[in-house]
Amino acid sequence: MSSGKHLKGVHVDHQKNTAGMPIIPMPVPERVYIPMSMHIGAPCQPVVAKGDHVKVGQLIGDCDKPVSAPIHSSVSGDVEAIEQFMTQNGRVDTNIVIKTDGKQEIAETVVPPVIESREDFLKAVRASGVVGLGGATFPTSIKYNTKPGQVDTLILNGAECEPFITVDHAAMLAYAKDMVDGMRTIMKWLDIKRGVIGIESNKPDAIAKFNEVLAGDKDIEVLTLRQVYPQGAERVIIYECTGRHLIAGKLPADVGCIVSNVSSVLKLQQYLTTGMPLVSKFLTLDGNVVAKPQNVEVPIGTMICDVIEQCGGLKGEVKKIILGGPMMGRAIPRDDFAVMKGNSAILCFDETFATQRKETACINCGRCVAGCPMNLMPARLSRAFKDKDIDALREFNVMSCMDCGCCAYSCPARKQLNFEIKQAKSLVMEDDKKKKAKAEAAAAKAAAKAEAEKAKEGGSK
Amino acid sequence: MADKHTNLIVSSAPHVCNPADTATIMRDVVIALIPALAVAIYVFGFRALLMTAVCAAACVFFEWAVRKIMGRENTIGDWSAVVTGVILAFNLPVNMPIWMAVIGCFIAIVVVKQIFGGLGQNFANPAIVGRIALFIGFATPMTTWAVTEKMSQAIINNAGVDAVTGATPLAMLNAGAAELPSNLEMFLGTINGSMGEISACALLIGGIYLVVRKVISPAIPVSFIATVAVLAAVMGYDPIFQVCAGGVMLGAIFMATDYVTSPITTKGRIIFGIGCGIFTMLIRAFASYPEGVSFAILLMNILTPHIDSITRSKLNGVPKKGGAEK
Amino acid sequence: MSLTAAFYIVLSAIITNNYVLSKFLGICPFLGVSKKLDNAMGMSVAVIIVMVIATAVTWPIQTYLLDKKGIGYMQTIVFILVIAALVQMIEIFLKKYIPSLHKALGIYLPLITTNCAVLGVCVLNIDNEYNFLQSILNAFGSGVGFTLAMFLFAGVRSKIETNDYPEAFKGIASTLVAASITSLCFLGFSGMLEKIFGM
Amino acid sequence: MKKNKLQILTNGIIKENPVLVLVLGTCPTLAISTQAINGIGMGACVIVVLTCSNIIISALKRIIPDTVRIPCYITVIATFVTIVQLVLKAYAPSLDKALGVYIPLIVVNCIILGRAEAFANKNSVIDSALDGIGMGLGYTLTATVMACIRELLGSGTLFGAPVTANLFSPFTILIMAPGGFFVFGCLIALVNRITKGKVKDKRANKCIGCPGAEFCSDVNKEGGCDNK
Repeated sequence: MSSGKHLKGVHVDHQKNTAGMPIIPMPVPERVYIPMSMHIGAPCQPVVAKGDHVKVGQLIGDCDKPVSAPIHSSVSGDVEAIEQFMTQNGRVDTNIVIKTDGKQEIAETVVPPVIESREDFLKAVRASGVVGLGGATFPTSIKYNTKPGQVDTLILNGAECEPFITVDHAAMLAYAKDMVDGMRTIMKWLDIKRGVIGIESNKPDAIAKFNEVLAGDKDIEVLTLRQVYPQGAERVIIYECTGRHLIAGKLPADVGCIVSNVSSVLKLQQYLTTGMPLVSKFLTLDGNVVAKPQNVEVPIGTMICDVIEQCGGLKGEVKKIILGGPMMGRAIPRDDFAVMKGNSAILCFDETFATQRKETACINCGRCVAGCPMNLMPARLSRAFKDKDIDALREFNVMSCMDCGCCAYSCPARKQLNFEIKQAKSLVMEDDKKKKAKAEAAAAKAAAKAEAEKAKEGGSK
Repeated sequence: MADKHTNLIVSSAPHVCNPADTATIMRDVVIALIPALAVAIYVFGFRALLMTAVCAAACVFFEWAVRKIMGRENTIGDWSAVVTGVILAFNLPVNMPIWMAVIGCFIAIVVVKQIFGGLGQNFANPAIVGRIALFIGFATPMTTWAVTEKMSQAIINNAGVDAVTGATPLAMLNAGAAELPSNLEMFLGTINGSMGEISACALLIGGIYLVVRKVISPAIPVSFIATVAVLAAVMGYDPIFQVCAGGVMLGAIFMATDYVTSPITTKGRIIFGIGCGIFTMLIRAFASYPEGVSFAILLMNILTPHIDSITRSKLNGVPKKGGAEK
Repeated sequence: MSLTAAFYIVLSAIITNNYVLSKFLGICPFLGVSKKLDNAMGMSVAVIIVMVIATAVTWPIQTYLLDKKGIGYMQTIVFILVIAALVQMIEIFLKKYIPSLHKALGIYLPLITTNCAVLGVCVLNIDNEYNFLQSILNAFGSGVGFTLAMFLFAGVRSKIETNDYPEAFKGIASTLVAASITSLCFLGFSGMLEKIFGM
Repeated sequence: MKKNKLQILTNGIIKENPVLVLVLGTCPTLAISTQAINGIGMGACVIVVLTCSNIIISALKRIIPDTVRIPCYITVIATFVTIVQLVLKAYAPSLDKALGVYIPLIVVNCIILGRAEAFANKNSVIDSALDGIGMGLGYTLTATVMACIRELLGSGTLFGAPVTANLFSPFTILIMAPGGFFVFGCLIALVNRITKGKVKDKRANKCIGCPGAEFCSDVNKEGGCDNK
């Protein structure tokens, strides 16, 4: 049910060099380093100690805060250390270092959960350790915990709009049936009537595959999305699938939608049928210095350098490594970081790709405005940021930016617009905080005054 | 463990960008101006090429010199000075004294652009201000139009006693000349006038190239030209003659579409184009100057900030209210 | 006086003989208060009001008082005092009866006393030998012309305010160059009214 | 810090040039500077009015009540303007015609009111007279220089005598309104460049010279206002 209207975006060269490649499991590395914070929300605490023997799928980290997801061992072996060091996010985090024994024994706890009610289902979702695997890493159990009747559409996000990445595509081809089953289960327990699978038109084989699997299912449809970046962004795919606008500060559930990445649903379904929680990730390994671009299944916690090494190594000097796609992915300073739940690609590039773009003056060409899916005016925001004009930033809706990078991609002056807007957002948030604190202080003062007066009155009586 | 790589380059996303940058855009504009230059050389001879080259070189020189004096980064690599120079040359009569053209270049680059901080910060189109300043400052040389044997018979017949200079079709219309060039001649450009504006056909080819290359959006040219045509029809003129005459084509395709001085949203651009068309026809019909394109564009340049503020893009999903988070 | 003649006076004061951009009157507020559109419009409205009222008061004074008594040379002294007093009175009146308007225009009114456009329009009305109605129309047109110039220039300034100017051109110098370019476009309309109204 | 007499006199010529540094009296400067002779004529009128009114105001500073001082200043100034006007009409009718409405407008020229407020009502009669002459000379100098530039380039003459008019066509736009704004802007930029950082301090003091200062609510922290 596309409304015929579309959100704006940009055409990005796809460069899907690994398209059509199956996902090959990677050999187990010597050691894995599993960080305790691989999701948005409270970090987990280790529930194993140094010297413990762990098996694949065994719970090693958990947290009693609701917004979190448990963490499981991706290998069998011995806990060698529990240490603090920096993860790929640039944060210092507790890491469980496991020396593998190569046996990959499966833990006894890995048994399919028994689900009889909505509550059981949500519990199982949490136990699976699944988070938003598209990169957002928001705990899926929280996302699914909506008010009954609030959500009418489940959207399976198979857009994969970033260049280079093809893992979702490969996963869709290999596991379409599991994904559809997963959707049906979710729709059953959360009482969702309609399911939509959104896939960009550059993956006709995946679309055909789903149509074949669905075989005329009336509740679930496959929607072909245009080949425009960023179709896979939550707000864009919701609009394309339902015609509803998700504005800043609202959750998809507020407009009656749940959006889940194809691999999130797949991993959830695998947990529901086999009991194996999220312990490995599908990754695309690509870039112009990668010797053998391919799609691999990697145990979570594997060092990125190990992944590169195990998969054929490099054929040139690497200057830039990006985790995720080139549009929104993060460039990392070194490659001895562990693979985490939210990663979907490792892209390695040489100098030609890594050169910094030289910024020139804005010529007001309007390409950033024409490319912004949120209909913002990035050039204006950039100016307001330069002037530190917080009122103007608010007036031009800086908080609605979702960091897709379309503006900076299309800017002929090579301005890092979304980076500036990101900083502008934190500027506004700081200001909000200050204002809130001020208002609270004033309210507290007023309350104290009222209290004092009351006491005085009471005293005088 | 495998070899580690450290000291990798870290930068903010996105890590890829569109191949078009300011220099390629400006270069495309220069390419789009070539057909009009070819017609100018055909009609006026070698001097058309000389004028264009001198203006382009002067603009580049002034850009370089001023940046040097101000101690700022050299920006001639962005080709914008070349564009200004060529467009300014196209706005001048072919027999204009060279030194006057150079003054125009000085005004365009130094006064209009660099005093305000350089590319992207000027509020008026440099070439237009350069042209208007020359037009008002040197009225006679700016309105002395060469007549060559390549031109339409109507123009040659209408030429003055010296048979070397004559009036532009618009001035002929204003003066009530008995015989006007045919619409085909107007379209092809075998008429006299400023160097680059004579051939609607060549300018149109350039414009189509720019639209195909996505350098300009058709919003401004289409609304500008359409408004001129409609108003001409309403006022009782021949719309095709009015559109092909004078600087409408050159202005609509190359000067009004200057990014820096036109609105940023499509809606704003349409308003901008319509405004240009209205003022052009008002000045043509009523003011003491036969041609009003540059004044109209300058006026709309000045109005652009206001147009931008009333047509700012609305946030998605927030019906009928500009500021969602006010 | 025909309707066309009336229109001619008003439009010519707005466009071709714009007080700010071609007669250089009222430059101080033009440069000073045009930074923000709201302020520019507040000032402009105040100027229109004061111009019209000042003309309505000074014209009879000149015609029926000074000229009759043969002391036309007292014009300058009388006019400036009348305008000063008038501005004070308008302010007091607004403060008492239309406080909201006073709040909006209050800070601009005192500045108007020394706005040469107001005194200029009063004097020029006499110099041009306009009759009372023509004077009022001219005053109104001049005020609107001032407003138009302010409106255009406020937009320009909002755009160029945060520019990265060369050191020497920071501040008023670049503003003047911008004013120069703005006044350029008004020249395009020269001769237009004469042709439209057949004068 | 007491300035000596010479300093008071020369102060207005460059350092505190009323037009280029304090940006006062812009309207008449722009309007009349199309011919060098007008610059000198206008300058002379301003010197006379400024000096006389400075003397009178300084002499009467103890008598004039503070609350009504502005109207009193205006009356004094207007009186001298009228005198100048009558003198011009009688002895230099062509100049009177050229300067036109800008002669009566000297009344509202902010330089004069500004100096009355900023200098004359605080200083002795002699100092005030010197200040008036200095400031007036500064004004004359500026107006004349600007008029020379505009006349020479815009009509190819100087004081009415042809200089380059026969050699090449003059750039007539300079004697029109846009040229006025432009030349004025360039002169200010030139002075900015010569005086460099010092200019800012002077600008901050502009409120003293601004007749609207006492009503003005736009005063910012630095003591200046945005109305520059």
